[in-house]
Amino acid sequence: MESSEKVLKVLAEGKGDYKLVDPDEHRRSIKQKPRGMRKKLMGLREAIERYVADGDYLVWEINYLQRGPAAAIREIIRQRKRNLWLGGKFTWVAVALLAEAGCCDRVDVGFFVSGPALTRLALEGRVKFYEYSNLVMTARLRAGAMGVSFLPVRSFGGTDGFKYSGAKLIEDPFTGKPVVVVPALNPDVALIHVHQADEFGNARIFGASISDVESALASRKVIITAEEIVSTEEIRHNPGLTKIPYFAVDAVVHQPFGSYPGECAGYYASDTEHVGEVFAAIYRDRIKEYLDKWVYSVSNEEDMFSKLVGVGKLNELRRRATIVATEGYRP
Amino acid sequence: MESSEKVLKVLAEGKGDYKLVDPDEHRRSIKQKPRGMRKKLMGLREAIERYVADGDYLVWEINYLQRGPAAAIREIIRQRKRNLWLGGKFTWVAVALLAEAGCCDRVDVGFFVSGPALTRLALEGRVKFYEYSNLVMTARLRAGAMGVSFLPVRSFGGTDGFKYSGAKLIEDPFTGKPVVVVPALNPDVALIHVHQADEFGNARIFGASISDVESALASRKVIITAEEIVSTEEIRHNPGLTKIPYFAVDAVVHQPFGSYPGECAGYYASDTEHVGEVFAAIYRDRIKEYLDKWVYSVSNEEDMFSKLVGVGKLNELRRRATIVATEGYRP
Amino acid sequence: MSLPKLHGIGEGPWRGEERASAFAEREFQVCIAARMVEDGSTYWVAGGGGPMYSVLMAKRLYAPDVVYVTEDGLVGAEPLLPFDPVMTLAAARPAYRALMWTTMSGIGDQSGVGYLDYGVLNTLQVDPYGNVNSTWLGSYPSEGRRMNGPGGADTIASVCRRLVLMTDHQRRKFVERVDFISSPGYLDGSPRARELAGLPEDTGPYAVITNWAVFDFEAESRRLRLRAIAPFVTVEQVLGEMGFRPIVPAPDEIQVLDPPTERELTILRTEMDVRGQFTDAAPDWVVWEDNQWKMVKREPQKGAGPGFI
Amino acid sequence: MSLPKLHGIGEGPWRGEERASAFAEREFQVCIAARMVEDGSTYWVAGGGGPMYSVLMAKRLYAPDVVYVTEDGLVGAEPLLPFDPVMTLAAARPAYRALMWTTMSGIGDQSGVGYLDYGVLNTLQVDPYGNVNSTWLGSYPSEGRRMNGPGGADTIASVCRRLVLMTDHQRRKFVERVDFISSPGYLDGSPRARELAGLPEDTGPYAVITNWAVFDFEAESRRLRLRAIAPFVTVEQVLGEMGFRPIVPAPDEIQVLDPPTERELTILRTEMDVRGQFTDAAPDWVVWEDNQWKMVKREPQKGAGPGFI
Repeated sequence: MESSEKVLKVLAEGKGDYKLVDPDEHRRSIKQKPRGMRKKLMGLREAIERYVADGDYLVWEINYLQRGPAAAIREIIRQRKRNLWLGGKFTWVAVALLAEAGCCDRVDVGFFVSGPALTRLALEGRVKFYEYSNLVMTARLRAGAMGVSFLPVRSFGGTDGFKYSGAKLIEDPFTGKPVVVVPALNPDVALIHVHQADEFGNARIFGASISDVESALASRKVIITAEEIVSTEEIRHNPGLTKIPYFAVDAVVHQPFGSYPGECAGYYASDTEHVGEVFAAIYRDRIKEYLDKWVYSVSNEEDMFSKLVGVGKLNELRRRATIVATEGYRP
Repeated sequence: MESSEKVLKVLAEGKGDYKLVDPDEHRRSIKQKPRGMRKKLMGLREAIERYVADGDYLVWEINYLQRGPAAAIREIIRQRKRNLWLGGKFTWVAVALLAEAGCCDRVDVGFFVSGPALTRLALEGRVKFYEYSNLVMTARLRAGAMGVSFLPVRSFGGTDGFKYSGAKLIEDPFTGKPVVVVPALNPDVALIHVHQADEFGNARIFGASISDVESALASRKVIITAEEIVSTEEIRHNPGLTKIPYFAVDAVVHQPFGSYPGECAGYYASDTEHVGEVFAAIYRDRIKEYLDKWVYSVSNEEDMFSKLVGVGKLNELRRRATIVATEGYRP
Repeated sequence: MSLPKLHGIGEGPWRGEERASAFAEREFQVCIAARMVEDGSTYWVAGGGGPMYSVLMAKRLYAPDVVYVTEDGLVGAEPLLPFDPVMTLAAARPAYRALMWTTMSGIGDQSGVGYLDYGVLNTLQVDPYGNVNSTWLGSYPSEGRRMNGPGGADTIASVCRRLVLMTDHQRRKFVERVDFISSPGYLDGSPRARELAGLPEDTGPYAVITNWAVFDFEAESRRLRLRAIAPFVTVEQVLGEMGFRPIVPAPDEIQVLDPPTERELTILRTEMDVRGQFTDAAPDWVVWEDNQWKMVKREPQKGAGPGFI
Repeated sequence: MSLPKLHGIGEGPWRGEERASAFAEREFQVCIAARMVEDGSTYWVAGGGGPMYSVLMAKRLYAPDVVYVTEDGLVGAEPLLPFDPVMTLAAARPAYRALMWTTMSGIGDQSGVGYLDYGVLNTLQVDPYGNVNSTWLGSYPSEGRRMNGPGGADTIASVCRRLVLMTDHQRRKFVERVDFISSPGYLDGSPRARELAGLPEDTGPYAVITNWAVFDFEAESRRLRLRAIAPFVTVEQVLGEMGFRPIVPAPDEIQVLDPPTERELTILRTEMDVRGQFTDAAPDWVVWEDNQWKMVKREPQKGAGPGFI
């Protein structure tokens, strides 16, 4: 190698805290995970107990309302996890629910529905927010999934978010122009709800998506909740449909209607009334009442469905989905 | 923004030339491409005439022998293109054929089958080689496809390839550790052979692949050759199968057996004898004879198939493919 | 006229179509935005609301060869309308008959290399240089209100060639300096401010469309400039509801926008905003009475409850 | 024994199976490599040849819970054997019944974060620190022969936790300094040389397997160390065919490798190397005669023509 005297200027730095990223450290965690094809089927309660610890950095795909791990988020609240750091990318109501439930004290912002509770928690300093955006958070996860410590991005520069983030503006090593680099993100836990998975964790997702693959590879622990458990034979019949490989996965939970009250594209529609209810709870500062009803007053998902939803409603949601589920959502 | 006095050391730099990358310049090229859904069907000859210019930087997916644009490569040789710069990633025989045909004078190395001709061209200085690897070339394309000028990678450091490349070793802006950054690649032309495309260029690829998507987005001009032309209705019925969006594509060529003599996974097997013939030509320094027979002595692909291959052979190749084409290669 | 023409403005009566006689101001805004959509272009559209309605209406009526993407990985959808509440992204109906389903990174890459011509965003607060706030109202982070964050808007505003902003025409929306730059406009307005911050060349705010007016950005100063007003307001009213003074051309260079057509409204009301979530969320209404436009307040018609999109 | 055990070595007669009495040296090499495969691990295997045959044989016989990936995006295939010539990657038979089809970047990412335990490569030239040359033989770039380039080997050698190299046991293959470092071993052997060059921690060459011997790398010096020899050669023969002297432990610490079993050879010959492309490409053969192993030269048996894989 030609050694060099050159330097690259760091032109500006955000002053936000960020979860320290060292790809070598992430590799040490990954080294501990089993490589063989082990059965990982377990119940939701066990999965959250075993793989979500107080203080963890948590991400989820997509969100509470759209093919998201809504059931897993409710179980985290039910188990009263504490001091989580949330990756609040492309999320609607999850941040507000987890924050008001007392589960988190830090949020990396992409997008979420705010309201009186989050304003109060922010002003009281009980939840600290660091400012990014959906695409920047995705770039951070992508870096984490590539095993590198940062990525250059062409957005984010010049914003006030940059100032309150972990990003830097540096001289580009090739063009010499200013370029923003954002720190990789290696979450402790990713919650991913999928259409189909086998018992080892090979997972299929139908439809467009946000950053399922990036989250799975970037995270130290991965919990898959799945609408359907399919055989590994079925997985092997159409390998092009597998989005997440088994070795990244720690727990597989069979959780039909796991995205309820949200939609799981092609499988069921959202429960429009419930969606209205959770938005109203956030806007009208009644999140605790919402949680009492939908989380704390029931012992688990099955209990919630039988007490508060009913088979008729679930059938209706499936029926409404079939209108558009003509193609593309099944092998 | 907090302004900063910090600098990052450039620890080492490769001394290889590389196609200068400036994402803003690539964006100016992309701005010129039409955005509407225009029909782009044309013949192979026309596509190569219009979109491959002497001096262009050329990439292809996968290679001459495996779901590659073998027909398009032959047409480039037939049209006696000159001074091409080849992205020689994961390729078997294409580099040797193009080099001995006099089409190229620079090659970025990933992998290719070498032999007496390439050694001679290298020693005579008629073809200059810059050293990378398959994954590093893919990272360069990926950077080019992301619209950034470089990517950090965790391989390539310490090699002699690094010395003869455009890579740099810099202080990581976040961890402070040494990290290799490689320059983005924005080729002038990408040749991509696909299973199915519509007349606008929306393209489907079945099976595993190398870097089709990256090459398509990174390149200024994209030529798609397709085994089958399908309707846009069909594309819209299963949007999850689309790998390349129409707006990246300049030409769509209906080219059944476009990967011959190679395999097109799920559609037809390779012509084993022909594969032996082209390898023998390279090892035994008889590439010119191979080109005389398979490229120059025929006026186009149809002529080649009727004079030198025959329907019986093509049917046999299709039949051999169906053994494994049970699933995964069709919608 | 010495100013550059704005696409879709000034062909009134609009395409000779029948003029509507009563409409919500937000409906008017969507129709104006739809007319400004440039056919044969690519759009990156924020999820839901005015931006998406306008591009969908444009595709139906004026710009059939527009292709739009959304940050959930959709390219070129032909969505099944209407959407369920909130289900405007990452759901089956908006994804229907797309040309491609990819991911957020996939759309990020397509936009990064420059395939997306226009971005269309809603904004909570905008300043003379087109900077957008969606993070915090008040003094960050110690006083005021926590808002939703930029979502995908930061990137839409950074990498699309031309950025179109939509906002309600209210004094609190147009501020001399946004409380927080969530998504970048021309930043401090200085030359090459965007490039020096690492953003791609040849990008930036292009137009702001409100329920009362259309603005563009003056090329030299990169400041907001009034270009057209609704037929039911005056220039004075428009300026009176802004927290700063935009560039105001000579009166004869300010065009008067054509009101919605019946056809536009029918599509909007029967196919898109069927629950009234969008229109009913704001009470401002315009009716044609006694040979003039009158502005009135109106109760929600469809009973959509809270104004979530 | 004070040296760390090498997995799969020293259980002779190998698992009590019937011992073969005639085999190609390259067949022997594949069988030894197969036995060294660690069950329950992930492998990144170079396309085709000895590395792939050994992992496939291991999966059949010794390590059913091994999952391997290849750089063309395959994860966990159960390939349909035999392969067509050259069609060992990016083709339907090797891709058969995979768990996942992704891309080169997909495999690059999986390996980047550390999911791949072992890499297995062929090498043209190797030095005492496990550096690999596949670029140029001679004085780069002015004299000598242009070779194929690293392909995916550079990354396999960089990011897998343990790198296994396979090479023919010939003096020209083992050189004091490779003509060109195409894929990194321990570089100049200095402490943290890999980390200082930007490579991940806790990675590097683990073993070299030839048709005559098995080596590992001494932890302190990171230099090649002889660990086991074939039953048909002596230590002196092994060292005599090397261009440098590896670390040589005391004689009682050098194990003797068990010859192939009939079962191993049957699988290799009838399911994998059916055309003899692999075995016939080298004429070195070993037979059991007069109560001893004899090394002989043999004509190609299956008439494979040029030795392409």
